Amino acid sequence: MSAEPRAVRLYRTMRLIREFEERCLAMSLSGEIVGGIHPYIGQEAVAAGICAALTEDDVVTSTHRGHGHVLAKGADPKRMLAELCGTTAGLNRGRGGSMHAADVSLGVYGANGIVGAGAPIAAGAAWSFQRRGDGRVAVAFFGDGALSQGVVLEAFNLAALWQLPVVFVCENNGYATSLPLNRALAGDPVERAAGFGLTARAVDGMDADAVADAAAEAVERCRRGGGPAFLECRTYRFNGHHSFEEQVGLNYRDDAEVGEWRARDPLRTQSTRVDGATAGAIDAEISTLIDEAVEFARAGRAPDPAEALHHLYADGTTPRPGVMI
Amino acid sequence: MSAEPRAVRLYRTMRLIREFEERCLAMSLSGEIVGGIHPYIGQEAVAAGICAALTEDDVVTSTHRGHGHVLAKGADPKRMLAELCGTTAGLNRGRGGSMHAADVSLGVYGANGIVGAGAPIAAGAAWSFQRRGDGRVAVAFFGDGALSQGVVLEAFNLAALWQLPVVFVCENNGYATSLPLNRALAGDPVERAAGFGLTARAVDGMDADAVADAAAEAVERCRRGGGPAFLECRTYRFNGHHSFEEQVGLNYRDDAEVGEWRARDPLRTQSTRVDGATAGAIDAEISTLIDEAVEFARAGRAPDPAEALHHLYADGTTPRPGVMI
Amino acid sequence: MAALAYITALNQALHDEMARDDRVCVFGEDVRIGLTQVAKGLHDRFGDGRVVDTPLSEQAFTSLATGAAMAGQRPVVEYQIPSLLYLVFEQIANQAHKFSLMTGGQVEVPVTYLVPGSGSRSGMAGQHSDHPYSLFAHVGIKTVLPATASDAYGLLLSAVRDPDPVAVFAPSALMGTVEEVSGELGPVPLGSARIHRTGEDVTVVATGQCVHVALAVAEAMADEASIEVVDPRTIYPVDWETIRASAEKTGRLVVIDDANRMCGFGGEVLATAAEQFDLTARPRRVTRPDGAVIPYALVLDQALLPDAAQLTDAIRAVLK
Amino acid sequence: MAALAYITALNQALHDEMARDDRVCVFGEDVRIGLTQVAKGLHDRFGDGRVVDTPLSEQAFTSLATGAAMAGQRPVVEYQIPSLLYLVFEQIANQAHKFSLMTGGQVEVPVTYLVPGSGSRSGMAGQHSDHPYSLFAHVGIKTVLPATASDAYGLLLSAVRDPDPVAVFAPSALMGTVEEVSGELGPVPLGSARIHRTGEDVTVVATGQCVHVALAVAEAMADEASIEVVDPRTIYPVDWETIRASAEKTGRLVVIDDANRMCGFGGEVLATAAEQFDLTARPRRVTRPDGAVIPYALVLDQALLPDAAQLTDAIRAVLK
Ligand SMILES: Cc1ncc(C[n+]2csc(CCOP(=O)(O)OP(=O)(O)O)c2C)c(N)n1
Ligand SMILES: Cc1ncc(C[n+]2csc(CCOP(=O)(O)OP(=O)(O)O)c2C)c(N)n1
Ligand SMILES: [Mg+2]
Ligand SMILES: [Mg+2]
Repeated sequence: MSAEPRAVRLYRTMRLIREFEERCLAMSLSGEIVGGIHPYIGQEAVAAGICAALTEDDVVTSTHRGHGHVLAKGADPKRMLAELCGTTAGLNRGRGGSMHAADVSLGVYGANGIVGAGAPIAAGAAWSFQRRGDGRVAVAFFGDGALSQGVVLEAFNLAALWQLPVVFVCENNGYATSLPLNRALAGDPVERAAGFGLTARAVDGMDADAVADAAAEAVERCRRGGGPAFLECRTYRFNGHHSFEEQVGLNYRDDAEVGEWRARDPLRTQSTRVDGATAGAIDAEISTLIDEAVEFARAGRAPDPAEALHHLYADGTTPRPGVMI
Repeated sequence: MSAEPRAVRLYRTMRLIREFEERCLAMSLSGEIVGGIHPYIGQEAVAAGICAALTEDDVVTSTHRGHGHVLAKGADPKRMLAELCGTTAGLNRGRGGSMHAADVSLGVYGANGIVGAGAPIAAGAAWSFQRRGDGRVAVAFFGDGALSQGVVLEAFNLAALWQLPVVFVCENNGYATSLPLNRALAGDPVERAAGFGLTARAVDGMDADAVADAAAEAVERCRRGGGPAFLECRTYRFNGHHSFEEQVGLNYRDDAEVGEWRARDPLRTQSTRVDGATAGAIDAEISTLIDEAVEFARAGRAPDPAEALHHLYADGTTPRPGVMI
Repeated sequence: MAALAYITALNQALHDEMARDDRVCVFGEDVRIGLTQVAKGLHDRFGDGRVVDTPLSEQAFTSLATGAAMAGQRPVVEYQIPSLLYLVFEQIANQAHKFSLMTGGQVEVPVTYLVPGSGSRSGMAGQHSDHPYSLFAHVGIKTVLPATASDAYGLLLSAVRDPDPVAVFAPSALMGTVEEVSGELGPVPLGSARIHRTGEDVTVVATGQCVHVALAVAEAMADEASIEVVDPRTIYPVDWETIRASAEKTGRLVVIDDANRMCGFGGEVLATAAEQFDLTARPRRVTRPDGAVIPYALVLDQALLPDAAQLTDAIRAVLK
Repeated sequence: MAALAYITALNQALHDEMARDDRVCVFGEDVRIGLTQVAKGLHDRFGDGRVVDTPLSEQAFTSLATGAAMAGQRPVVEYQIPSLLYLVFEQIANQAHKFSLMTGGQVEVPVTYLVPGSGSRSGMAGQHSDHPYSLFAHVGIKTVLPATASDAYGLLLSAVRDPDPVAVFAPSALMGTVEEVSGELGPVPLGSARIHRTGEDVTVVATGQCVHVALAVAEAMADEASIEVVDPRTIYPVDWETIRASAEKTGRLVVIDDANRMCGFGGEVLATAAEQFDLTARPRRVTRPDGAVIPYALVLDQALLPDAAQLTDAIRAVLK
């Protein structure tokens, strides 16, 4: 697979995310995925481009809108979908779901339900890498909303101060739920990050090539001990904040704006960089893969309620139950 | 008093703080002030200069090193010292002590034991002033250590975003307890604040005139609706972090450094701006005032232990006691 | 009689109180569009000056509310997730709560913290499903947990009018429920319990959505025992007199409470009963397990929440 | 026999464990100079790579420890004030604690949170005097509260070796105390109580510095009653078997615990006793009042802390 040109690999990853998300969205609306999802559609170039610069040993922390990151880092779509369906074959044995999907064996330290929470965790992994001098890198994904979150700003300072090998990837999709960035942020994301001593730049988040280039540069600098980076990836989510928005309809973005961004579909852009036959083959391959994933997820079994507290403590400490007669 | 030249007023305030602190330090070492204090000696130009730009209607939030701010805002030194001695005649009726001394009637929303905690509280008062359009201003004092505290950075963003009439005054004395700023902060305080869209500048915190000028400018801008400001006041504490340091001796600053800063004593600088006779009269006046304050504080009575939970709830809700037989 | 939805009651309370008292203002994420419905229509009616859409800066806007309260406003702060209260625990427990005592009574901090959607949301998993009101009770924050629409209305009104910080937990499980109410809606005082059903044999103290579980169980067990259902409504301070009177009347006590067992509200009721109530049988509690983290899969989520079967068992145990 | 100071024991445990296990590292404010004594000498011995002086960014460095733990380190994080744990409650309760379950057991988070100087510091007033371990127990964090130097050593060692997050509260009142210890120091397992004094008439469950109050009262009351003093040592998980065995042996139970009353550890012991223990008298607890905020003046501070006189009264009450 690594013999393939980067453009092809990027296309495959993005196509995988797109198909996965479209299927998930449908399964959320039908109730098969109970908590619903935060769809990543439109932002695929970011996950694909960033993760293209990483190896299996590198670590990422993800967000509530995490499917793209988890898949781009290499997680098995079957087990990912099985997780969203709450079955024991899921990545997290059905304990995590969409907002906590993780594959620690691949360095995916999990989606996270709290905005910004992953940034200092990634910095901590990076601290550990720095201490061991093993050249690994950590990446923290987060949205524009996280730029107002104290713990993220604290993490910027620590990372820059200690020159940790961490890349902060801000997926600026313009909104935190209904709040547009200009009513959330005083100043500019890149300037803010630079004010913390981070090497900071903005990149077109709708262009997987551009993201991959910027990521490669930042990641290599980290590996060489050149210190942390901040990348603002300007992107857009094509759908609502959460799958429930498809049902209720909230009115905070105008159609023209959505249309303009949809016209810049990163998947289509990337498809122009791959020859038609290859793209067609990938499309077919992914389509089969996702069909299989759906089948796999549907065939899974629900966990045993008697095991509801399994894994609460790593040493097997057994808590008292809720009723004792 | 307001007919007096500013230089004289600044000198009086600084002399008051200096004498008050020297006496407090002695009383801490002798055990009369039980929890000890964080002495403000060396930083007087900041409190005096900033508060010279404020009226009684303006609000300040202070810090663990708060005596200077409380006095400069006009609190009665007698009742302040009575507070530190834990008597009912204290500003807080003996409930607050050094780290929580407050005189709300003068807009002093309290010293605070948690670093950075006052910044968003000041922003909140400023929000209220803005809403009412009454031209009042809030000032948040905090140390260089607070520049790494998430809630402070969040408050910077909200203040700049909403153009609140708040002035953030960072008293950069170079250390957070034993941690020098260059091992605490990536980048520069003013650039960091500017990265949040705040009008930001540094000023010589050993020069009361310079501080007062900068404060007047920032406060007037706030009053006109021109938005918040950040002032880095470069200063130094002449003594240890806390009075206990006078006893144990911690070794993190070298004597030469302390000596250089002591040579720039802001009180001496200010004394050169006041004619000798006036200064002498003020010195005598303050000396008497502090003697009276000590007498007043010593004469106070300790609160009644039966009233230990008074004021816990504003509506008089009475909590259950610690033992019920 | 009119049907009042729980979520509408919260929204109505804010409308009414904002109209009555100009000092009341609302801070929170997505309050402009009224995402959770609690703030619906407030921005249109009261504007930017009183309904403030906040960036994701929970700590700062929580303390901003404290400062605004000290300067004369009466802020209501909305949080989208119960665990966001962990993020602002310092600002509530160590700042807002302590100013009154620390200043020797110089200042009041009338802020309301409102969580619409506390407890499990079925499929929102570990970080979105806690019910952390016992933490607030422990540190001494006035804490309410309304079980019905009229109580939601009345308790939220009282919370906003209270001179101290008050946390209002509105359980996710109740958001869509409807109560038949008669007469005018009005404030419900903090610290007063509500007896939902009288009975002679067992007292069930039930909180939040568990009130409805208890009422259903009481009905289903009507042949076996006469069950009194008491809702404390305020988790702190507690209306101990009403609870005690009921428990001593029946002589038997079961608590059902959707919080972790260890050091939870259910435990406090049992502890106080042990010290002070005359009972004829051991009391019981039905709670989440110790230290529970709610897993994603629905069957696991539900396995950890107190339910009717457990309550039935507990009631039978105290009747033995 | 050798005299071991409590604070030295904590420091020694860190020295020994860092020497034994290269993965152990320390984060905290002023740890380089060992301001609180807990980290004394560690920086000189283990260097910058393992002893990290942090800026005042409690939230970030707490979660940094989580990330480092997930990547294979075993961080110990020191906090200078108990209430700083409020500031990082999200990072501990909602992140570190939940990863094991949420990931379905994919990852361990072996972090130790160490608070040297919890509880009242006599004159440090409202924001520096809380004793918030019950909050940690409620959410399910393993929580220890050593009462003696040897327990401080042994429990801290076990905390650092534990695969889960553990909070260690070292009461301010004990820092300067000394224990006569014989033999080798070693780990003390989490979840095991220590019977400090055997007796036949009353069981006093005492925590932290209250253990010493209980021992003094037991001695002073020796003519009146034979008092057994049990220290749970671990606030969560609790060694219920030892407590139950003692309480059922004596038939009488009093708890003394320096935390707020409502939903505190003392209440949990009483609640569990009410459900499960066979007692011959009502149990009692001696605690701080509900929702206490410690005032500055010493006489007020002390008035709110559980003391010997209150314990004596409570013991007499259960003996009646
Ligand atoms: C700290 C925190 N505050 C609020 C929420 C509720 N919430 C979930 S996602 C979201 C918006 C996040 O916006 P952004 O960071 O831009 O990410 P996006 O959803 O656009 O991908 C909010 C407010 C949360 N989960 N965590
Ligand atoms: C959030 C927080 N972290 C840590 C402490 C403990 N502490 C008290 S003062 C202090 C240093 C503060 O430094 P700085 O802000 O520069 O103020 P200075 O003492 O220099 O005036 C520390 C670490 C605290 N009170 N609050
Ligand atoms: Mg966004
Ligand atoms: Mg400083």
